[in-house]
Amino acid sequence: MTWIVRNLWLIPALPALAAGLTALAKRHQRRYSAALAIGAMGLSFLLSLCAFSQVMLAITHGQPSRQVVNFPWFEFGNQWLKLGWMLDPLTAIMLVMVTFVGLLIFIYSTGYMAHDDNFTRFFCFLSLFAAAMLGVIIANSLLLLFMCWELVGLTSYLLIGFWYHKPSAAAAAKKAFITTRIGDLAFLVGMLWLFSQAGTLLFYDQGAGCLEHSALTAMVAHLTGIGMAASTGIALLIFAGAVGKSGQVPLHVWLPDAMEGPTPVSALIHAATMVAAGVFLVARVYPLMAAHSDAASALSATTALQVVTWIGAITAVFAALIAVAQNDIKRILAYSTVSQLGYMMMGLGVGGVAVGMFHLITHAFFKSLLFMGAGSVIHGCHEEQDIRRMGGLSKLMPVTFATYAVGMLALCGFPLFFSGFWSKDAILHAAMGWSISRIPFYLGSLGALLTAFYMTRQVYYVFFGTSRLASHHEATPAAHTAPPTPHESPSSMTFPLVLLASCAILLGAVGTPAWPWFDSFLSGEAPIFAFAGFLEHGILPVMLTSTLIVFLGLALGWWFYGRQPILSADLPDALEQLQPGIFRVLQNKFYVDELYEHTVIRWNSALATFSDWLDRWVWNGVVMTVSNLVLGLSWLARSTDTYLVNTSFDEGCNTVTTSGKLLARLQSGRTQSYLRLVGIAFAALVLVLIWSARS
Amino acid sequence: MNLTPSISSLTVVPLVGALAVLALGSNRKLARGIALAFAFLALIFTLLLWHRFNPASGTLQLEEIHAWIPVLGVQYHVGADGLSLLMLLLSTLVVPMSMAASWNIQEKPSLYFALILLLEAGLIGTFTALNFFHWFLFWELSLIPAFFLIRLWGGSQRATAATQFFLYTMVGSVTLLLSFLALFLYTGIFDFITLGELARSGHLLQSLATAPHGTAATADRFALLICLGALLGFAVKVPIVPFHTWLPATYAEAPTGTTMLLTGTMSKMGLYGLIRILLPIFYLQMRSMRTPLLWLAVATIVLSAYAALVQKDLKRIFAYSSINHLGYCLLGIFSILKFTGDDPAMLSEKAAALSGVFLQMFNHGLTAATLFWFVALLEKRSGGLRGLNDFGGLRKVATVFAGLMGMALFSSLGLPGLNGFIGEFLIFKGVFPLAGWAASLSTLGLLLTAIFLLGLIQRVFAGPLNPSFAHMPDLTTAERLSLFPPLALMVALGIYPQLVLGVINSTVLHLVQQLR
Amino acid sequence: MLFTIFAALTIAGAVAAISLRNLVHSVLSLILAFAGLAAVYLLLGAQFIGFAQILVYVGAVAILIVFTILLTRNDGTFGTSSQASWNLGALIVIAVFGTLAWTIHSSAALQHALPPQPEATMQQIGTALMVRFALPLEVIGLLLTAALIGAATIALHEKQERP
Amino acid sequence: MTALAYNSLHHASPQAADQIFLIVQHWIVSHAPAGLQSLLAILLSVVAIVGGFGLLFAITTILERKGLGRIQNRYGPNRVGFFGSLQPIADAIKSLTKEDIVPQTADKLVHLLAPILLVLAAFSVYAVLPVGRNMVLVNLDAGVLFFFAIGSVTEVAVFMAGWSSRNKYSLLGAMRAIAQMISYEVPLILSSLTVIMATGSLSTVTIVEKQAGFSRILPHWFLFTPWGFAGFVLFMIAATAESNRSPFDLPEGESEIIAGYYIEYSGFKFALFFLGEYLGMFAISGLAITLFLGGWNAPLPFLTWVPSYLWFFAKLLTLIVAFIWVRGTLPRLRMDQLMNFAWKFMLPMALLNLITAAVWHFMPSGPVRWLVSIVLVVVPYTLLGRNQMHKSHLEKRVYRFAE
Amino acid sequence: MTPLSSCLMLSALLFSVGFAGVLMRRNAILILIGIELMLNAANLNFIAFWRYGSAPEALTGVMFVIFSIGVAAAEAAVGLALIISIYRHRKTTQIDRINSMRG
Repeated sequence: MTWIVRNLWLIPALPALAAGLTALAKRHQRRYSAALAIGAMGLSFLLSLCAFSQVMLAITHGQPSRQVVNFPWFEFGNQWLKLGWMLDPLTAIMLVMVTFVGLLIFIYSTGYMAHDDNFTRFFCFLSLFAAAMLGVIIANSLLLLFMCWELVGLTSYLLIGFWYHKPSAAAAAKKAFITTRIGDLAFLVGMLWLFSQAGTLLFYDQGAGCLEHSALTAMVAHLTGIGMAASTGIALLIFAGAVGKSGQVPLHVWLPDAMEGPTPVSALIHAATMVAAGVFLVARVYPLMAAHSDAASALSATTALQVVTWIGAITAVFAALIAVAQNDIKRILAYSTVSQLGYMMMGLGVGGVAVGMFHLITHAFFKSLLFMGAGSVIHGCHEEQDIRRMGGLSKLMPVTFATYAVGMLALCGFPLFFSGFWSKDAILHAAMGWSISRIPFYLGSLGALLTAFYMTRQVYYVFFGTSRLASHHEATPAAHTAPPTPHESPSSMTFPLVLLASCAILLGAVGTPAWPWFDSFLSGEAPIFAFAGFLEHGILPVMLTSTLIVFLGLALGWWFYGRQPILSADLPDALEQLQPGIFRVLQNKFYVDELYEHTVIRWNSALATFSDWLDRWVWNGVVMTVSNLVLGLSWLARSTDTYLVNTSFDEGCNTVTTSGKLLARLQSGRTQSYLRLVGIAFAALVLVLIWSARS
Repeated sequence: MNLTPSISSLTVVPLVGALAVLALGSNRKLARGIALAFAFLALIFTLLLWHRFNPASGTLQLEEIHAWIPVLGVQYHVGADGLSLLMLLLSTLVVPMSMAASWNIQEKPSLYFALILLLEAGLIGTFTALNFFHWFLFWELSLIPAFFLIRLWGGSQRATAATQFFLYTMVGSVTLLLSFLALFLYTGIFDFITLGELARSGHLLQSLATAPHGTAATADRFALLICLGALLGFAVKVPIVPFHTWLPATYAEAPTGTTMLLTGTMSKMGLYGLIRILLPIFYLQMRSMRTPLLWLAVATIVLSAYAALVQKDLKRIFAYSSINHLGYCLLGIFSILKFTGDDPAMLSEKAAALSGVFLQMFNHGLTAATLFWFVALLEKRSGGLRGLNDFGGLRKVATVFAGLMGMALFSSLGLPGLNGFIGEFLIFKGVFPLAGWAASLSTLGLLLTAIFLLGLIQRVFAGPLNPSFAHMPDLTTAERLSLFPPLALMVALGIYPQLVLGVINSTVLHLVQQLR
Repeated sequence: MLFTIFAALTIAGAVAAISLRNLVHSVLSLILAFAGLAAVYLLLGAQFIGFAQILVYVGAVAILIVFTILLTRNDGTFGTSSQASWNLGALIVIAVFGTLAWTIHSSAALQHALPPQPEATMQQIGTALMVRFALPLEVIGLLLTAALIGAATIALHEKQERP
Repeated sequence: MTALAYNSLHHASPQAADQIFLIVQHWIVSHAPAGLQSLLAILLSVVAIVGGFGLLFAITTILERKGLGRIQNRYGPNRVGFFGSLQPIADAIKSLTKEDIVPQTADKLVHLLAPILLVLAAFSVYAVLPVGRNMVLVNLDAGVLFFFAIGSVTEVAVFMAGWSSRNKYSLLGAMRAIAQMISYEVPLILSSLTVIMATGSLSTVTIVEKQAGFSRILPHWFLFTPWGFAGFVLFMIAATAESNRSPFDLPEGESEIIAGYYIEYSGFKFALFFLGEYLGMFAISGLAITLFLGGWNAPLPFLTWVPSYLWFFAKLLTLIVAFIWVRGTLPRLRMDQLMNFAWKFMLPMALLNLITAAVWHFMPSGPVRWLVSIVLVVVPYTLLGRNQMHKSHLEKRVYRFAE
Repeated sequence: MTPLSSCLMLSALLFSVGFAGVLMRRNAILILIGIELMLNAANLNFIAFWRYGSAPEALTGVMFVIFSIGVAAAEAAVGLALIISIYRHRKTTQIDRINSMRG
């Protein structure tokens, strides 16, 4: 066991320590706290690189790629509950990604948040978040993972609600926490179920872990009441947690609202890391998801994976559709994220860990790039987020524009040169070959089309045409005396952009069909380079198809938004002009929030009111009734007493009193009369005694 | 000569303190100083006992037995196992906190602090007594100072609240007393340990069969009746829905320092009684009622959480939250009634559930008391206001206050890393295999807790600053320092629960094996 | 002979004590009766009791009664009770005396032979008091202390009565 | 039955001088009829006592008047006889010939009986005083008890005198006297109890015999023990009060209540009172001599040849001179001071002295015993004395009995 | 008449005289005097029975009288104190006026 494995805990511990120290820092110690956070994160990044190279070395030397460290935590009954961490390729790649992106976002934040009052606290939360996220990654115990998972939820709550004085931010934070908690509770139940089935929550524990063969076999064999294998139930419940965290339908509602947080937060949480935690979770428990009852059906997907696929596919399209009609720059990106997360889920479902994870990694880079670019835009436009009020920024903010464009193309999956293309292609290819149904493939393709479309729309709105910022500010002239001009962001912000942009391009190289390094890395094999990979069944057609789709999307976007420059912010959207009804539905996010508002939340509050009513009137009412009954009875008793008992009692008392008075005459109060009686009694007594002695 | 104090001396400390405060406490500063000194002395005694306690043994330790009224089988019998010790620690910990929260009380401070110390004595006695006679004495002894604390220092509705509290608990006490008198009538024993052994050997039912017109069949029914009577006593104290209506009113009207004691320690008396008394003696009867009891526990959890959602008074919210948290304990206790034979796996699950219950009892005591303390601090700053909508944006002016209270709130909603999580996790871990449906339903409570606690944060601390609190002072250094120990303990227990679990584990195993 | 004289003295003193109208004369007669009785004790060989009788009754009790007489003012009605109750009282007294006298007269316990003069030296009495009767002696000491304090408490109310 | 101390000792000539009175008595009695011998012997002893102490009374009056005169820088009586030495005879004749005035409202019988009772009681106590070797009228087993019992009768006499006179000063004086006597009787008896404890007897003869003998030249008197010394001092103070002498002469203080309970007495009755008072003083001094000063025992070993009765009277005269000296020197106390002194100093000291005597009795003889006993006496004395002094400075004057 | 019976008769007579005083006089002090006489009569009985009884060396009679005298002294002190106290409140020592305990 190497040094890095034994001390893997340092990776999350360093940011946690930094968080603790910054929490104690004074409000004005900005430089100190930023340095602390960035330094800790940098160290973590270096350690992650160490870990990564360790795994690389192990793979190249043909050693087992997974190493775990377990330790006892507390005892209950006859056993100890153990926790532990592990280092395997999945962990290593995630560690590098999170620490790297995180580090860049930290650096970016020094610029973005430079004018905020609560600068130090922001870095405290960021560090804490990073620590929790890294904890999720290295955990070798579902319990530890869950705990860090919850902490991630807490920090995201704190970060989303960072500008707590805005009611919308506070509400969004709460919404995020509660929505994810719904999923988490299912996760908890799944975990408990897993615990009771496997007797342990350690993933890998020298054959005794819950993701290892013996436990899986037992769980698969164990059938529940409704004929479902226990493993399936557990997997679905755990997946529910992932749904919450990764914003999958139907628990996606919190994610767009979460854009109330500062933009680096959005980048960090809602692009690169936290939302990816759900995908990571599914990847982590993939053995459980894919556990088959017998070897015969090994080829067909398990129920759990089918659910994952379907949810992912639906989410991908659903969110992409909504994104088409949004006007907030970050909201568009948020829905895009949801959509991409759907992709990842679908990838996991149809193609396995490598497919999903590859998209996760590439997406992390280009989506954080996009978010930070958007942040740069917002920053440059003085906190303006509505794309309709932007425009023409390509000249004013060249670096931002360039990097943003890279990100946009990567997201769209522009062929060959951009990482997004390769990862998305892998998913589509896998979906194509899915044994259950072709529909996910079609949905995925539709999603890709929509993605290209709405990204083109956004870029046209933001960067092309003329600036509409001034016209907006004319409406509220009191705010500023002179209309502000957009400006390029500081280098602390642009530097990460550039770095990320280059990554977004280069990263695709590690996952091409010809050199599926990523795939083999994850499975712990040495990669093989072969162009023949392209020639495998179905690869080229899929690549062609997706290329066509992307171009179609871009073209549509140009057709609607790029042909003639957008002149005024108040003009209706091109698509709205075409199909106002559909557009409104999309703009209102398919009325999901309203639906929840009118169903779940209303039922909930009705239940609450009912419960309170129960308390006040029923339970308490019973008590009151009883007490009133007692009061009534006592009143009755009193009446009887007064009118029935007392009268006769008085009579009796009078009799007693009269006779008492007679007796009282003897009690004259005069000592001498008593003494007289004593004398008489004495004489009589002596006489009686003598007489009785005689006789 | 052993220098470590005995349980009796621990019981005496607050009593002496109460007398000393009454005798010397002519002025406020002196009274509270003396009271705090005695509270700390009790805490030190408890820590010394903790030190002396042998955690490897699950049986009762530090026992003291003296004959008292031998004719009635009344002995002075005290002793402590892990559970008692944990509750002692909780009590002696919460009392100084409560005193600190009532530090600036104006009316009759010497009487107030004396009553608190008296209450502490009652608590310590209840948690250590092993003979029904003086256990009941202490049980009632704690009721009287609580009544006066509410009646004399409470809010505007205090008279009603105090009377409701008193009558409710009295009714419970009466049925409890009747039950034990009935037991005594047929067995001649007041000692809990002996009664438990009788029950395990089956002699208890035989004795009950000797009742007039008694047969083996009626003995069963009779035992059930006695069990129900005792259960009612504890149910009111805990409380279990639907015997809980006294609690929100009482908590809301009591002075906040007293509320801390009520929720932090007195509510544990009921749970303690359930575990220490009802389970060993009536486990057969309880087992027969297991499913309805579990339903009650689930109702306690869910209904109280729902009720908390619509409350507008911070103290009422926390009161319902209290019921909710104690509901998890009930869930754990009732679930381990399941008959599992000698299956070691199930035994382990039961141990997990019971460990969780103990931990949750301690955690809830600590967290709830701290939360009420924060309410007290808030009331002090707002001049008595504590409505949910009276505040807003306080985080801006009172950052540290918001941060620390947020910590306590998150501890309450069971955030991992803080103390609340482990207890709840262990309870659910144990309950799930024993009563899966109840566990699944109860998770709803976790969600609702999150909803109303976050709602509270949103209304009180977030949003635009309420102008009337624009100059609200943040926590003073003294307040920060006095709040530090409970908060530190929350973190410590969240990260290293073995602190407590190591001490109670043997006790848990012992109890669980008894219930087989 | 001597016995008869002292007995007569005693009875005379006693009768005078209860019948004289003047209280002080009563007390003086009472002293006479006490002294006579002390002499009877001496005749009977109880030297210690005889002197103790004088010391306590003449020296202390009589003086106490005198003090009381002087501290309480007589309201003029020296008095015997009303005629009826006087008669009744006399009747009862005579009945009691008759009963006693008859009992003594007819008692069988008097038929013993005269025993020799018993010894009751101070040594014996002292030893008996310190050994056999040590506890009663302590008790009587306690009683006297209590009586002293009690009497002082009862009689001392002057300060409260003063404005 | 009283037992006659009848010892026919016919020894060597040195003892002949000592026993001269007994020899004479025996000689006279031997001439009488056998049936009357015992009665005659008693009669002779009584006559001797009455005559001897009557003479002493006469001597003391002149001694006192002359002595006080000297102390007060005047001559005193110096006309009758040689340097006024016959003055007592003149006084006696004067008293006997004066008119006996009895107030109109007085209770005449009681008025008459009071002085008689007083003198009778005073004389009675001499029955148990051993004035010389074998010279005691009756050797009572309970002699000291007898002394105190009869002594308490004087209180009755005083009351009778005060009450029967129908004079407020008389009555007040009587009440004062009685209160004082009762109060000081307690320390008096308690201080004499030490001696009774030491000897184990109430018999005066035995007590005197126990004090015979010498250690080198120091006689075995109880005076020469710490508790005995303290007891003697306490006894003498109490005796002064008992006999109503200065500084405790409140009952008859001329400047306050004229002459106390014998205002309304004159002539012979007055003389009887005077006699009774002095006889009381002699008697109590005699008791002090008996208890503490070794009775008739010689003070030095080489002086034992001197007749014992001479030693007794020598000691008695010394004490009388001391009484006179004290009368001439000390001012009178106030009533409350008197009472405070009795209950707050005398009583505790006397009680502590009992303990000292017990300690003395049970400790082995040696210097340690002396040391402990002295400490036990001196420390309480200092503390109680300081207490008294302290109080007397601070206490406000309250006239409780003179209102 | 034997010496014992004469003693007893004296005692009976003394007792009766005391009792007469108690019954026939109204003054509280005189009643107390009567009580003292009765007590003395009892003491006399003790002494007489000691003197002419069967085991005089046990000194029981003498002891009893000693204690009786002690108790009598206490009784007299308290009784007289009570009389003084009553007199202070009611300005009388006539026993038939002190009847507030009348039933």
